Amino acid sequence: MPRIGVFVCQCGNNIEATVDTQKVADETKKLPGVVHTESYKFMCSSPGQDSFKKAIKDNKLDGVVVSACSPHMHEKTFRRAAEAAGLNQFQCEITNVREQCSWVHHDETRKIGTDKTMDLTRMTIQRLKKNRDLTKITIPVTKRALVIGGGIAGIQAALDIADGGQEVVIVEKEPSIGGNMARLSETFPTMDCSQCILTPKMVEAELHDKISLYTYSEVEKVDGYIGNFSVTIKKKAKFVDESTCTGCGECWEKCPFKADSEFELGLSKRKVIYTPFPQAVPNIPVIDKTRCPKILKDKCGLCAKVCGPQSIDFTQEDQLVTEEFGAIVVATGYELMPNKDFGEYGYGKITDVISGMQFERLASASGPTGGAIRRPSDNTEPKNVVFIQCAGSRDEKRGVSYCSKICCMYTAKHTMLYRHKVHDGQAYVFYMDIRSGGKRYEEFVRGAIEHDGAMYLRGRVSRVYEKDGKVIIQGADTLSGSQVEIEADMVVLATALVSRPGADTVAQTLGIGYDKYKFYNEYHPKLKPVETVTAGIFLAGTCVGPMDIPESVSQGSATASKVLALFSSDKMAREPITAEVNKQTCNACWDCVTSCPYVAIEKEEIKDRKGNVVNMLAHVNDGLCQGCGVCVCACRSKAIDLNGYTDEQVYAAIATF
Amino acid sequence: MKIKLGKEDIDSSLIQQIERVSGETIKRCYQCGNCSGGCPVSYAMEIPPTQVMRYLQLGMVEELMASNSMWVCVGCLQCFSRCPQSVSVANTLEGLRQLVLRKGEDHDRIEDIPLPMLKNAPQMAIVCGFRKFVS
Amino acid sequence: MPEEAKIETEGVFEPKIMAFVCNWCTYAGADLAGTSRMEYRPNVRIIKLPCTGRIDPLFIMKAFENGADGVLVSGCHPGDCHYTTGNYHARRRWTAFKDLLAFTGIDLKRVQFSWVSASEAIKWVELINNVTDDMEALGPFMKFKEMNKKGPNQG
Amino acid sequence: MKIPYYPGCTLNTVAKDFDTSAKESARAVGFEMEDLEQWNCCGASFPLTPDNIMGLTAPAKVLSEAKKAGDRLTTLCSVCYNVLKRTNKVLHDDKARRKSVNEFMEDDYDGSLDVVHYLEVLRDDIGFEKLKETVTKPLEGVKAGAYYGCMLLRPFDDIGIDNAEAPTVMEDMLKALGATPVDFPDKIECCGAHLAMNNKEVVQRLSGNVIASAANEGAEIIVTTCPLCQYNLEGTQESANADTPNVPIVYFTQLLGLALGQDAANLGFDNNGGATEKFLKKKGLI
Ligand SMILES: Cc1cc2nc3c(=O)[nH]c(=O)nc-3n(C[C@H](O)[C@H](O)[C@H](O)COP(=O)(O)OP(=O)(O)OC[C@H]3O[C@@H](n4cnc5c(N)ncnc54)[C@H](O)[C@@H]3O)c2cc1C
Ligand SMILES: Cc1cc2nc3c(=O)[nH]c(=O)nc-3n(C[C@H](O)[C@H](O)[C@H](O)COP(=O)(O)OP(=O)(O)OC[C@H]3O[C@@H](n4cnc5c(N)ncnc54)[C@H](O)[C@@H]3O)c2cc1C
Ligand code: SF4
Ligand code: SF4
Ligand code: SF4
Ligand code: SF4
Ligand code: SF4
Ligand code: SF4
Ligand code: SF4
Ligand code: SF4
Repeated sequence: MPRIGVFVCQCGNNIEATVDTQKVADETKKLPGVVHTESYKFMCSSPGQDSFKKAIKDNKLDGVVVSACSPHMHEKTFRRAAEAAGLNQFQCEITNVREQCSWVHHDETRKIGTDKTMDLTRMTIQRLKKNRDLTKITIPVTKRALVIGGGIAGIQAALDIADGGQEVVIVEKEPSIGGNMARLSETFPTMDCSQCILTPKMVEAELHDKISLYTYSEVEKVDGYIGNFSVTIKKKAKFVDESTCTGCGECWEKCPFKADSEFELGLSKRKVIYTPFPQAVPNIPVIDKTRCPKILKDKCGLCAKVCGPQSIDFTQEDQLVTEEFGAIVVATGYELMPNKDFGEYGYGKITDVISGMQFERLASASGPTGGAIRRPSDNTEPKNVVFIQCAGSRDEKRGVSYCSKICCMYTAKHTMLYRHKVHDGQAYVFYMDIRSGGKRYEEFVRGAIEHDGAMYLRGRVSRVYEKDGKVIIQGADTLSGSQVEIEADMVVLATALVSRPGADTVAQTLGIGYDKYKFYNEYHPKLKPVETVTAGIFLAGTCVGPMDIPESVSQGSATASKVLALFSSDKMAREPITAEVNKQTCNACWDCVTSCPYVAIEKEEIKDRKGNVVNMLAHVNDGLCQGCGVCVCACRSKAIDLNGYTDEQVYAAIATF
Repeated sequence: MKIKLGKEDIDSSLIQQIERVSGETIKRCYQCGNCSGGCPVSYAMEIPPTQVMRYLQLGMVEELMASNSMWVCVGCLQCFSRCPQSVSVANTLEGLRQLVLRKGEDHDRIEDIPLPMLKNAPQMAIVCGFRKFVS
Repeated sequence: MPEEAKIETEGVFEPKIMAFVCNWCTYAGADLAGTSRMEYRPNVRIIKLPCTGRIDPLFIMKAFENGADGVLVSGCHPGDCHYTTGNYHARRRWTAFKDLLAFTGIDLKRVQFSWVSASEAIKWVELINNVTDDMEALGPFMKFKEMNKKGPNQG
Repeated sequence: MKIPYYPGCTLNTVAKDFDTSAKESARAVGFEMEDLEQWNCCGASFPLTPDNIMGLTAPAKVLSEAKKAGDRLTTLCSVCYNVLKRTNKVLHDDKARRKSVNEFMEDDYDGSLDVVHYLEVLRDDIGFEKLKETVTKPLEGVKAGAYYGCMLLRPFDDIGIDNAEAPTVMEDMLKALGATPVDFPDKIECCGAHLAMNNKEVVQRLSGNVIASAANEGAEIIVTTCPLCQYNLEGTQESANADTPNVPIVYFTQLLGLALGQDAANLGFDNNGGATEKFLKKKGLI
């Protein structure tokens, strides 16, 4: 027979006003298994808790019910007190008789409140009888973080985690970290030069003794769960020995073969052995194996001859390494929708129709033109430049339905940069709306219009075509209601920001969600913006959706605080509200496996003594299970149950209703 | 111009009728201007395509009916082809024409068509013209 | 049960309603109704579960067997589930469950589904009052009660 | 290979050359166009208002007749093609409208026909490679601008013969014939269409733009698929509009026939005013 104690709280007059707590105590005393009951003025006060603990000890209680305020209020308090009195804390249950009874039933005769309190308390008692002792689950935490993607968001996350004293590995698929920001010229809203503010951070990341850079690398496989991820990383062959290369540049000086530069978006060439840009971090070249004749057909080999430290190694192969991490930050960024997707704007066929990012390169002092604005076709200075906003954005028919959020701002920036470099030039901007929400952003756009003379035309461009060496823009100005035709020298598309190709594969490898545009899903867009539904995996920057540098950096720092909080102790404790499979009754139908939103159920092999697989059964991974209970209802064999909310407990409560 | 606006203008039964006949949802248009930009006869319309949609959003049907826009539209579908919102101004204008023609009011009289035209023009021009201008 | 006896002797029908609610949204919404000192009909008894996805249709059958006149199921709004997709699972399950209900001859109006978020105290209050009214109108649910009197295995 | 063929009113009368040159060329490359036994006017305009069921009945009747002759139907005139293809799609996709139309016609046509343009047959069935081999008189040195207009291309979702913004099917054909296609920006713009009836000013302006645009890129001859385009363009040149360059306007099948060795006398070049013949003579083609 259980020995249960019931404590009915008066909460001063909060409960007592509509519930006769003494009567409840007296009546419940009569129920089987109940050996002690009391009514008390303030259960949560120190004397209240002391008397609670004393009663547990004195009466050798093995279960307690506190009928008081909402469990959201004091469940923790009483469970802790029960534990202090030597009881398993999951043998303490709360009945909500304040928020859901005394406060919502204003019956002065106290009959309604008393009756309902009795009912609810009785249900809790019956449920309690089915409670089992549970122990908090503790998980060891590997204090090492993986950051995937070395753009500004990833760099910021890594630096903040490293400054917090924890080890970080950045996996970056390109030969250098820096991401898209490395391409930018000057940046809104303050117009500081991107390189000037980014390069120091890149170098800091390289030199930080807690940060390791795995450039030219990608994540192949992720196993495990929060605190305990095991990640397989592919380090692509660079054909250069990183430990000896001095970055002297002899090799790429001498390499006789060229290819379009990815970093310069085709605006200039690079060598076959190359670093993507001069300030690359690490400043170590890689050989493009798809183009190097030495690798393809054993011809050339010039770079190896000129390399002083003999760092070139044509025999290098891709390498797979598996490492352990406690947390993962995903910061894989964005790209721009390709120009060829814009039919009415010339399909990328008109050379002088370029993307916003290409304009950044033209305007950048370290770009292909050394910062001079030149049109690609004939290298002349364009005198009339038309900027087309929302190219591909807000266009659910041919592009994406969302607003890319940053292009209004960077277009305004471009018109300024253009006017600063081509004083007699005229910039025209076709826009639908100007979206400049942000600190000092609207003022920035007004500056472009009022100070730098950009002509803003409200309307979408219908068509762009070439005629006699000019680019003709046919559009509308809806404010005057007229058609507009402009003979321009160059057109810049404020192209939609989209997720990277393969973003979905990365998400699947990690087990995180993504939307129809392959941007990653936050746990909660407002209140958990950098978490994912998979515990231990965090998101930063534009892989979540369009955002500018300030927001990407904030997110990078936010993920770092999440990671550091997770790493603040060696072990993580968590509520033992997890599902458990009854190995006797599970018949391996995997209904639970497919229903679990957290991929927490694994197919476990049952082996006989000789090691042969004799059976497959469902197995819940405590690290991943979040305790939602969806699987329990999915299992037709009733072979899976949720600790803390077992069928038995629920039925017991219903039965006494 | 000053307009007085109320719910009865925005959601009038005439607007609903135009939506029904044309099969277009007027409020889908987000006034980007693409149709006006690309319409080959926008220059000759008293109310160009983007504004046609705006007038309807504001319930200003009378002004539209009095303008030449619906009669000048050649039905080239450039507006629909490029509209990011998949709105067809062409269908909308056809709807407006239908409102007139279905009342039995002709826009053109057969007698007014020059004889050489009737003789030499491709049959399709005449058939199509009759469908667009004559009830 | 003493209550049941009382209901019958007093002659006024007070329906008994069992509510299965999720911990994160509706339970918190119901708490908010209390904190705001709103008032609603006292007929409901809440059982808290982590997620509507944990609510087994059999719970509902069991509730009827144990004397409920009506059952209410409420959780987070679609898309707001604390466990991302739990409530979608629940919804899918209930669609199938409704057929079963109809098959057993239970009036579908006796089982009501709703979404109440943590901030929708007013919605909760209205919901409880309405459900109580509905059940009052439907009258006591006798089918299973009679079955129970005969004993569980003779249905 | 025999393909049922819908000529349409205009190709039966003022644009007879379009029809005969196409049929003759078809034979040369290996297919036969068989006139439908029974046909009526398609209505020359696809009813843009979805509630206009009456506008669908004429083309539906054509389609229903065609279905008796086979599973495919080919046409030449852009407008016929547009009207038949779109109507067919409506009857196929939209159950309600199919029902209304069939009830009215006392018919049960279901939209299962495959409506193809002559150019599609050339491209997809014959292939331009094969066409090239069949050419006996390559149109060397002929700089031809392919003018698509509206109805062959739009709306893309319903028609889909080629990219709506940058079509190339006619250029590809011209290349196969040995000509030099000239791309020009206005090749997908409107000629003014039925406004020929009551608004000469608009037609002259739009058609004038098209001709000027083609000439500006170096086109010496303009090729069309539509009798109305041909009429409007040619009419614009003939009118007193001094700015408009005098570029011959021909149907693509006329050049096709020439390249495939048909007798120029039967191709109707005399219909295009003296300019065409003069041009072809200059190029040594006739
Ligand atoms: C034309 C233009 C102008 C702009 N101007 C401004 C401006 O003036 N001011 C401003 O605030 N913002 C500006 N922005 C926005 C700014 O570029 C972004 O906010 C910022 O760069 C986002 O950084 P990120 O780290 O999220 O992404 P990214 O910079 O894209 O970095 C992502 C990194 O992850 C790497 N990566 C991707 N996938 C993988 C993978 N699977 N494995 C390993 N590594 C991977 C990539 O190689 C890259 O290095 C501009 C954007 C554009 C397009
Ligand atoms: C009408 C309206 C509707 C909105 N709707 C939405 C919406 O739908 N979605 C959305 O995402 N956002 C919405 N917002 C924005 C949202 O309210 C804010 O983003 C958010 O509340 C900001 O939170 P905060 O903590 O920065 O500031 P606050 O909420 O202002 O909190 C600041 C706190 O600091 C306290 N405080 C101030 N000075 C001192 C001091 N000297 N010492 C001690 N304490 C101090 C204040 O009392 C206050 O409690 C809305 C805003 C408005 C005005
Ligand atoms: S335990 Fe809850 S109900 Fe009791 S006094 Fe404290 S707050 Fe009030
Ligand atoms: S020459 Fe050798 S040391 Fe110098 S950058 Fe190239 S690989 Fe490195
Ligand atoms: S071996 Fe390859 S990388 Fe080296 S110099 Fe020759 S082409 Fe360049
Ligand atoms: S930010 Fe501006 S330009 Fe970019 S999609 Fe949004 S509205 Fe268009
Ligand atoms: S309780 Fe939820 S999270 Fe845990 S295993 Fe079951 S379905 Fe997955
Ligand atoms: S649903 Fe139940 S029976 Fe099926 S595999 Fe999971 S636990 Fe086993
Ligand atoms: S293109 Fe479409 S959305 Fe834009 S103004 Fe015209 S009808 Fe409206
Ligand atoms: S269909 Fe009419 S409104 Fe649309 S672009 Fe053509 S002429 Fe203009």
